[in-house]
Formats: sequence, structure tokens, C-alpha cells
Amino acid sequence: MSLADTQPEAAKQADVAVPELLGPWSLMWRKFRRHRVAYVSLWLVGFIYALALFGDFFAPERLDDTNRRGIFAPPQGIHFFVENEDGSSEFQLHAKARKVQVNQSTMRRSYVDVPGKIIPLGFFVEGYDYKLLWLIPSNTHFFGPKDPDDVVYFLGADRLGRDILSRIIIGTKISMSIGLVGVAISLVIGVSLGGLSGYYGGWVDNVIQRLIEFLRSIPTIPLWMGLAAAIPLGWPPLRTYFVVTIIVSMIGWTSLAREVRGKFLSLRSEDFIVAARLDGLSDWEVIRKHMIPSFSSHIIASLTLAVPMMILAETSLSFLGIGLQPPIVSWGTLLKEAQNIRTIIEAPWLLLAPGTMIVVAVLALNFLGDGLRDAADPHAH
Amino acid sequence: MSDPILKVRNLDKHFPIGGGFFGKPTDIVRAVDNVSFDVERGETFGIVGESGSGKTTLGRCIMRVLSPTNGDMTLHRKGKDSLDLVTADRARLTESWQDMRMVFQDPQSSLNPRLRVLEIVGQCLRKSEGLSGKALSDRVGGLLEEVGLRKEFLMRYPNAFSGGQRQRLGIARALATKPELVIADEAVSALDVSIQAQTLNLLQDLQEQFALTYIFIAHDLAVVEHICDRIAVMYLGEIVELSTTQDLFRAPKHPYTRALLSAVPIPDPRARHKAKRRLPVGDGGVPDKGCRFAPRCPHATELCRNETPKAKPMAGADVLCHYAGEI
Amino acid sequence: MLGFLYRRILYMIPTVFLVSVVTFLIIQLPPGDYLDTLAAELSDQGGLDEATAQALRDQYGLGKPFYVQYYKWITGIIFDWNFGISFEKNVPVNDLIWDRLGWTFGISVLTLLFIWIVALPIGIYSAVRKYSFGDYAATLFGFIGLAVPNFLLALVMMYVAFKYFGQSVGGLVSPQYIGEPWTWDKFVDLLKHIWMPIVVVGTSGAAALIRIMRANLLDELYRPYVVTARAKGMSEFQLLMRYPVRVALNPFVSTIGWILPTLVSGEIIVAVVMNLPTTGPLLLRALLVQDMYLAGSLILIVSLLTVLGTLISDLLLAWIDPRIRYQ
Amino acid sequence: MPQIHMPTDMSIAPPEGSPLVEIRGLKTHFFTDDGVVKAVEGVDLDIFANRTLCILGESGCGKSIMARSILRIIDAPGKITAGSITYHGREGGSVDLARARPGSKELRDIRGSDIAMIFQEPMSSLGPITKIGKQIVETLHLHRNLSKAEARELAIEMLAKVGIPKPAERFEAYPFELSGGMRQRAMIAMALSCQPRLLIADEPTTALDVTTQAQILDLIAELQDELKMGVMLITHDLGVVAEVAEDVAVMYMGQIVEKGDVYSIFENPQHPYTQALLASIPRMGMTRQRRLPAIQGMVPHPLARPSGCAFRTRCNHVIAGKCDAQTPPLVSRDGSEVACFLHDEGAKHV
Repeated sequence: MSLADTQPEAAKQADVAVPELLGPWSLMWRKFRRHRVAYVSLWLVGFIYALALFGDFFAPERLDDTNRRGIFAPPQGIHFFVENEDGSSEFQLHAKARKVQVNQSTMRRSYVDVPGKIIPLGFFVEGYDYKLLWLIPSNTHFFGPKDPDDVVYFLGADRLGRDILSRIIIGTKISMSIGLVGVAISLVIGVSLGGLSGYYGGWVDNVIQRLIEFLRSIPTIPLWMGLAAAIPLGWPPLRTYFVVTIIVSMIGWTSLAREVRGKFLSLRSEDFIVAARLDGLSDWEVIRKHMIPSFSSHIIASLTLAVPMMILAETSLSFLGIGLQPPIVSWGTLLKEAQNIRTIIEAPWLLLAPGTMIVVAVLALNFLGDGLRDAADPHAH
Repeated sequence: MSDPILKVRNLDKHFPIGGGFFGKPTDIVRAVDNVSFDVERGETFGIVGESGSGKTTLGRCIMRVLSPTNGDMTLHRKGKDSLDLVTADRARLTESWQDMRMVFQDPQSSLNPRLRVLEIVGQCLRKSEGLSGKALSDRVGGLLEEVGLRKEFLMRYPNAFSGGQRQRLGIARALATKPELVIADEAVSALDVSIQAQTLNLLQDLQEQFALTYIFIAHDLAVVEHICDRIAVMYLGEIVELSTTQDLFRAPKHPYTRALLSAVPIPDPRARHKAKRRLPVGDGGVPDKGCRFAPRCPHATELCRNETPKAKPMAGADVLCHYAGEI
Repeated sequence: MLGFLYRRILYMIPTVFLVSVVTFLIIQLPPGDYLDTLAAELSDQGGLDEATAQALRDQYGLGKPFYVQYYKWITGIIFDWNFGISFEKNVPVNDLIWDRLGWTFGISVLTLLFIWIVALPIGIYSAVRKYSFGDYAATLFGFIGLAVPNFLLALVMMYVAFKYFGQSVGGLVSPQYIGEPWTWDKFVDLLKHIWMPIVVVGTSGAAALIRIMRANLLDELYRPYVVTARAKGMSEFQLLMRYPVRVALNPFVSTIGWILPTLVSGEIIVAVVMNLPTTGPLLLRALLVQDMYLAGSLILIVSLLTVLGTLISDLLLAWIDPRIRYQ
Repeated sequence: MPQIHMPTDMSIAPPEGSPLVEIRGLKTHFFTDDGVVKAVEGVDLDIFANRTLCILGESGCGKSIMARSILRIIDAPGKITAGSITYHGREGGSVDLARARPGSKELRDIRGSDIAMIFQEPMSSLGPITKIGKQIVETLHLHRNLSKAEARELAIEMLAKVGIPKPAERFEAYPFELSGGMRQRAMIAMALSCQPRLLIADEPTTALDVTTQAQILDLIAELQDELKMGVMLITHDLGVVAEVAEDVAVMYMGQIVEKGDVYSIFENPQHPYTQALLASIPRMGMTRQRRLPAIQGMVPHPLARPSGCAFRTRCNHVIAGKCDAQTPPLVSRDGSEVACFLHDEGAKHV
């Protein structure tokens, strides 16, 4: 080698020179792991999607089971020890059995414990029949009363005596999937329009940019309300679901398209893209091998941040009564039950239980997206 | 004796500026204007100029990263037909990109941070020769050794290299397709003094070894003088002087070249008291008519301000000045 | 600056046109038209007489193609300031909407002010004291503010106010003042009520702006010009306010453009929950009973106001940032 | 090349009087997540009035951090961990800048007024949306008791002095409206508006074209003559050093490896690094060499600082068992000071 003589040290020092030898993806993962809240949120989001997937397994009661003896029943606590007759206590998960009392003068219901009577609780108990993942018949439930005939309202009950906890768990499926489906639609529209805009530039770019500016300048809620109100009430639930999803995804794609366009524009002038073209790669290969991997991490982060926005949008529409309609159960339709202040005062859990669920899910998704974005951005603070 | 590898004739590259959705461009920038030159096989042809002189645009037009507005360019390849670069379609261009390669200024941005060295250096071989697997890694490993890096670096990512090493990777990639012509655009400008010297040596060694022709674009006159055989000096899109290195540095003929040479600080404290030529500040704009350098030229006359000069061939050099040889 | 203004206003025209088309399209979406509704309603009272039906048909172009109806609608608005009539209430739309629009817009603007007053200092503090306790608190508030839907927050606040403070909730004034002329007491009563929708609507916006301000300021805090200002001998507070905060304000101002639509949106939904005399409940009701001219007028006007808000934010931006003005 | 200058031009008189700034044992370290980067590792330096001191070094050698340490404008996580920077004020008092409280009045009064600084990137170093004139006036108001009109007049005067045409018009201009050279002139006008005793110029011409660079260097030299101020110019360009320096300090990995007057550095370099650096640059107008004698290897990673002499990994004259064991001290030799064991008693001269 003719050059060996000038380079002995350079070769030797190469390992010392830059201690960082991890690949870009592992570096990103390491950075993400350091963002502890985001890391915890990743697990939380995973758990919520598991709830959505295995809803019936986690729900102790059937979704639509009404119960006249449970109308507006308040949440019941879980107790750990029972006292035996001899005074010793023994570990046994249980809830206290209750009965309804109606005050004759005010016509108000109240629930009082039946002394000495308990409802034993347990894991992997027998309950109603369902199909796990729409396939496997089963009647095992994760947690609930050991006797299938007992009912315990961990998060209270609604005006028909339906179990809120079970309804929230089943509602997870609709609410969380609307986010995912909506994001998928946004992704397709956003990436293709943004990509077209950024790659071709010129008048294509101009038209798409104007379109985006236009869409962004319309206040979303009136627009959605208009669109959602146009959905005939007689439509089957599934069709309503998809139309609502499409309406909701209309917000997401504009910002995504802008982001993709910006990335395309900045990447297009990047030397390594020019170099790839000069290496003989076709336009499509340049996009696939170089451009998309370069901004995929950002896209993933923005998508993660778009999911909660869509969840909130669905919730708002359903709450107003122009989104999803019962009998579809989503967090939004659950909250619709808590629309007037009198109901809330009588049964605050109707508001607080699904509300907390929404806030937790949205928070977790936001933290996750934030962590992903920080990890993807080499210049993050 | 003359055996040009590249012929450039009357090349123009104009960029429209301004204008919105409805509007027409308000102005055009003539970034490269009526440029003609030949590059001889085996030589190092330098293009120097200050920022905004159009040297980088010119390099990118030759590579056809940018499409020229007007003019002709022909690449004469050994043992193959010659190629008209202006009219070539994508397939012919892709072919030309194997014989004509580019080394970029910023080794940081010209290497995709998400790909391994094997892929970065080897992707052109994958395309052009259909290599893959062991054959590809052997070839790339060999290339790495040729530029003074180790085979073992194949599976690393660019972030594991220092600036100088990255530029070596850029050079390895340029050499992968066994090109005849390499365009080095400010290839050593971003490097530290000591690394710059190593890289210049490497470029010279490789030139000898593989009989390469270089087009070396730079703003550093000392570097250009060191490595180039002939030099074109650009000012606001035009070549104002083109001559052999020796003539250019011994006896510059264009007033801009002279001013440029005299502005370069010389690393010898004893030279500091020599008389300096200082140019008045230009506003970067191009005058409507006449010589583009006239607003800053100490010798400008009415003729200069009104009539555009034509390139004057004199003693092996071309000078774009009405008074070439007189002042 | 004037040129910039003209250009912006010119850009607004196609947007406004599109907004009106989309609005009309939306209100045309549901099957059937006003006459069907009216005929159904009047059928108990012996049906709709043909002459009246024909008159209405002519007036609104019902049964004609979409563009004819649109043309009648929009020319009515432009030339006669006639937004049509509310089918449900059988009064001109004009009589119903202006008061409510005034409240909607007033609350939105007040909310914008509230957001700025809250977000600006907290955002600055959060960036300057990065990773301090206050910063974490602001970040947490930011995330939670973004995660709680407006209507949920409204319900919770109403619940808390009622349960723990025994305050009457809903409406902008106490029931006894409704329909009464304005007096000092009524005004005070208004103030007692209006803060709640403002806080509810503003929380998510303030949370978003704190995050944006923090990120922008962090981008600017370590710029070389800050070092320059420090090297001049300025005190930290002085230089913070004069340089990085001013630059970071840019995107802050431009947020009017996008925050106004979300505020109006949020106001509409909160108004439904809190029973405010603004456009929200009216629009919702109009949409549910398919009172198309009323719904269409509301959507159109609210959208126009937002477009106008965007224009104002662009102008403000140009006013504080010379770089945009001179483009 | 025949020289026709007087012999007095060939050498440089030693500095007179006491130094403006005395730096002793200065260490500035950066406490990063990955470890401690010793950006400045024990620097001794004197800066005199009416003299130009050039700090020469490659990127990452700590020259810029050293200069910023003087004004105490190092961004976190950087910290001065040892040493002193004594500034002798106009009225005879002296201040240890290394120990002054950050952001204290004492420190701020010196910044911009006694010691001013200009930076590499004139675009990003000027406030982007503040008028040029306002930025200068602001400096004047900070340090001098002037009325608005007086300050404005003085600022326009400064703009004229640094060779900006139509200064009254440019007073109202924003930085983005000026060319790179004009911006750097405006920056100089701002730095010199309070007539500082020391100007620190951190790579002031690196971002500029050669022809503009020449003008800016001329300008600094002229103004130095006029104001009799000290200039500390930081650069990696040997040409610039040869052009303007009286004294030179060569830095490598946070330490000064050699310092002396410009003639001894260029004509009789003592340290192997200085020698190699001088040999490795292509020179204009010299006989063309086939190959440049390049320095081998690369600068070690700042977190992997070699033991002993930092340059030993690239040095051709390593003395085994010595260079890797101890850090060579800066010792006087032939009119300059050098930190290398080759110059110890008994060691063979290179």
C-alpha cells in the first residue's frame, strides 16, 4: 500500500478517536430509554392496547347487562382481609355486599353494606362467555367476583345499572382504534401529499400548500360538526365508525404533510441524497433507501402525537351526540351519560372514571411521542 | 497531444428568483455565464473563486446534478463512445456517473448517517456491477485500504469516524466505479490543516495510481496551486482567467486575479510589508452591461463599463479583459 | 409593508371563496331540503299551499343544481346581507346570530389574552431555568393541559364549583339578569361568570404555548448573538428580554393563526356544556335539526373570522420581524 | 526572496510595561455526560497593550474556549476549574476575572468596555431582528453616560470609521441586509465603540472571502494603531498569523506548546508540532513540492487524552518512557518558550 507510510497512527487510533460505535437506531433507543417518563409511557400504552385487544378478558361484567338493583351504584372498594369468627384475620380479596335503600320522601337511592356479607374476589375467575381475539371461546376473566352471579361495581354503575369498569374496558377498543385507524389514514394522505409537494416542488407544491393552509384555517369543530351531523342516524354502527374516523383524521394529515414536505425539501439538497443519485440509484430507490429512513423516526414520533389528538376529537364529537352513537361504546359515548350537571352531582363516577381513562391514555401517548421525538432529533435539548 | 476528457462550450446556468404562485420570476441569477474550457486527460484542472462566483454550480452542472440552461458538454471516455452530457437521458447519465464521480465538500453531510460503510461505499457497485454479499464486501474492503482505512471499518456507521476519515470514505466511494474523471468540490476545505495535507497527498497518490483526471474546485489559492496543473479563475459566473498554474501565479493577467493573489495572506512574516492590492467592496450584484468586474476594477474605463469583454487568448492563457496584457 | 399587506389580502380571497363553497357543501349534505321539512311540519295543518312553496323555491333555488343554490345563497349574503332564514324558528338568520357571534368572538379574544399572559412568563421561566422544579411543574401542567378535553375540564370545574363553593354554574350571567339592561351589577356578575369559560377554553392553548415558547427560547438561548450581547456587558435579564425572547416571540405571534381556530372550536364545545349564549349551542341545535341556512351562516362567519385572525397574525409577524417584511 | 526592509522590521521589540491581562495556570473543563473534556488544561499567557497576539491552533485545541474564559462567557457545562486571569484596569486596580462572580457588575463593566470581543460568524453573532445602529447604541449606553442623540452620533461615527459607506443609512439597517464583510465591520464598530483596551477576535475572518478577509485584517490593524489597544486574534490560518501577529502562541489539546514572537515561530520553530504544522501547509509562490510532509494521524478524541505530552501520538521524536510519563513544562529557549522534552538539557536538538 502506497499510503501506509503516512497513515500508521491514524489506523491505530481509529478506535480511540471516536468512542461512539453504536448504530443510529441503537443510539436512538438508548436515548429513548433515558427519557424515563416516556419509557414508562411505552409500557402504559402497550397495556392500554392490550386492554383494547383482550377487552372481554379484562372486563368483569357483560357490556350491556342492566341491573335494576344497581342503578347509579357508587364504586365499591376492594378489601384484603376478612375477620373470622374467632377474631383472627385471613387474607381474602373481597368486596362488601350491598343493598339498595330508597328514601321514600326524597325518592333518592342509597346503597348500604350488608353487615357480615362479603363477595369474594379472585383472579382468572369464571364469568360470561366470549371469544378471545374474536376466535377462541372462553369464559375466564382476569379479575372479578368468584361467583359469576355476583356483581361488583369497581367504578360504579350507570342509570341502567351497567358496570362502568367493564364499559370503559370495552370502550377502549373503539376509542384507541379510532386513533390508530385515523393515524393510518393521515399517514397515507399526509405522506403522499407531503412527499409530492416536497419532491416535485413548483406548482404541485403550491397547490398542496394552499390546500393545507385552507384546511388549517377552518375551525375544526364547526367543520366536524357539520360533517358529523350529516351522517344519517340510521346508518349501521360500523359505517358511522369509519366515517367518524375519516372526519377525525382530517386534522392529522395536514401537519404531517407539512412535516414530510419540510423533510423532503431539506433532504433534497442534502449532499448524501445527491451522492446517492450519482451512485446511479433511481428516484424511487433514493426515496426508499435514503429519504424515508432518514425521516421515518420523526414520522413515527409525529404519528404517536397525532393519535391522542384523534382520540380527543372522537371523544368530543361523541360527547356532543354527533359522533358515534350508542349502542357503540366508546369513551366519548360513555361521557355523554354525564352531560348534565345534575347527573354529575348524583353520580360523579360517570364523569370521572372515563375522564381519567382518557386523560391517562392521552398523557401516556403524548409522553411517548415526546420521548420518541427527542430520541429522533439529534439536536434535541 | 491534446486529448481532452471533457469539453465545455458556452455553458450557462441561470436561476430564476422571486415570483410567487401567480407571479413571474422577478429576476434571474446568471450563476454560470458563457463558460468554455477543456479538461485534458490526466491533468488536475482547478476552478477557483470566492463565494458566489458560481464554481460549485459549474461543478454540479458538469455532473448534471443541475441541468444547464444553455451550452454543450461532451465527455470523451477511453475505449467508449463520447457522451453529450447536455442531451443525455437518465440512462446515459447514469452510465456517465460511473466514469465521472464526485467528492463532496462536507464529509459529514455527504454520507448518510443511517447506513453502514459497506452500503455507502458499495451502493454504486451494487447498481453498476450487480455485486453483493462477499464479492461486494471484498471490493469495498479493498477500496477502504486503498484510501488508508482498514477493512474492519466496513460495518461501521459514519458517526464512528473523524472528519478526515470521513473524507477518505467519500474518496473511496468516488473511486469505486473506477472513474476516469473525479470532480472534487472543496474536498479539503472543511478539514484541519494537518488532515488537509494528508488528504491532498492521498488524492495525488490515487491520481498517479489510477491515472485519474481531477477537476478541483476550491477557494484556497495555496491548495489549488499545490495540486493543479491548470486553473480557471471565476468571478460572478464567468471565467475571467484560465491559464497554467505557473503562469497564473507568476504573472496573473486579469486585474481580479491579481487582486485575489495579493489578498491571500502569506505564511511568512517577512512578506507582510509587501505592497498589497485591495479591492473596493462590491455589492455582489452584476452590472447590466460591460465587464462584470468593472465596478471594482482599479483600471476600469468607459469601455469596460459599456462593453462586455471577450476572452482573449494570450500565451497559453485566456483572459476576459479588454486590457489584458496592457495593464 | 404595504406590498406585503396587499399580497396577504389577495391570498385571502381564494381561501374565503373555498370556505364558503365547503360550508355550503356541508349544509347540503343531508338528504332532503327545507321544503320537505316544512311540508312535513305543515302537513298536520293542511299542508303547504303551492303558491308559497313556489315562492320559496324561487327564492332559494331549491331543487335546482348545487351551483345555482350556492349562487343564490352567496349573492344574497354579499349584496343584500341576507343570510337566509332559520327554518326551525322561522325568523331571519340575521336576527339570531350577531349577538351570539359577538360573545363567541369576545370570549375567544379574551381567552387569547389569557393564554398569552399565562404562557409567556411561564414559557420563558421554563426555558431559562431548564430542569428546575418550576420547569418540571410547567411541563407537567403542559402535558396535562393538553390531555384533558375542554368539555371534560368544563364539567369538572362546574362540579367542583357547585359542590364545594355552591356557585351557580352555566350561563354568562346569573338568571335574574338575563334580558335585563346592562348595569354595573350585571357587569360584575358577568365577570364572576366569564372567567370560567376563559380558563377552560384557554388551558389547552396555554399548555401548548408554554411548550412552544420553551422550545423556541431554548433554540435561541445558545445562539452566538446571545454570547455577543453578554460580551458587551449586558445583564442577563436585559439581554434575555432584548434578544432571544424577541426572536422567540416570532413563532409565538404566528400561533394566533392556528390558535384562533382551536379557540373558536373549543369555545363552541364548552358553550354547549356551560350553556353560554354563544354560537355553540345554536350551531349544535341547527345541525341536529338540519336548519341549514342557520348552520351554514354560523360556520361561514366563524370560519371567516378565523381567516381574518390568520391575516392579523401574519401582519403582526411581519411587523415584529423585519426578515419576513423584507422577503 | 530579497528583502529591502530595514532590520528593525525583521525582529520585534519585546513588550514594554506590564501586561494588560495575565493568565496563570488556567484550566477550563466541560463536564459532559460522557466525561470531563479538558478544553483548556493549564495555560499561562500575558497579553500586552498595543500588541497583537495570535493564538494558533487546529479546531478543538481549546483556543476559543481559552479566549472566552477571559470574558467568562463559556456556556454550561463548561467551568473554570483552576488558575487566574488577572486584568489590570485603567485606574491601576486589578481584578481576577477567573474568580469574579458570574454576572456581577464588576465583570459586566469590564466586558464590552475594557475588553471587547468579535466572533467568527458575523451573521449569527449579531441580533437578527435588531437594527445595527441600535445594537451599537446599546453598547454605548451600557458603559457611558450619553444622551440618545450623542450615542447615535457616536455610533454613526464608528460605522464610518470601520469603512461602512453611508453610515447614517446603515444605522437603520438590519444585519440580514448587509453583506458578510459589512456585517463583520459593523461587529467591529460595536466592539470598539467604547474604545476597549483589549480586543479579542475569535476567527474574525474565517467565514469571509479572501479579499474581504484582507480588508478586515487591515482594518483591525489600523484601529489598533489608532487606539493603542491590545489585540488577541484567534485563528487556524498560518497566513493570517504571519500577516498580523507580533506574538504567537501555538495551542494543542488545551495547552500552549510553544510561544514566541512571530519571527522565531516561523523561522525557528522549536516544537515538533509547530514544525510539522508549518511544513504541512501548501505555500503560494514556492517551488512546487510533490508531496506535503503531513502530520500523521489525527487529533485524539478529547475524552481520550493521551498521558504525558498530548502530541506524542503523532510526534516523530517520541522519547519512550518520558513523553508518555510526564507533561513537558514550558521552558525558554532561543527567545521563545516551548513545551517539549527534546529541549531538555542533554537532549539532542531536532
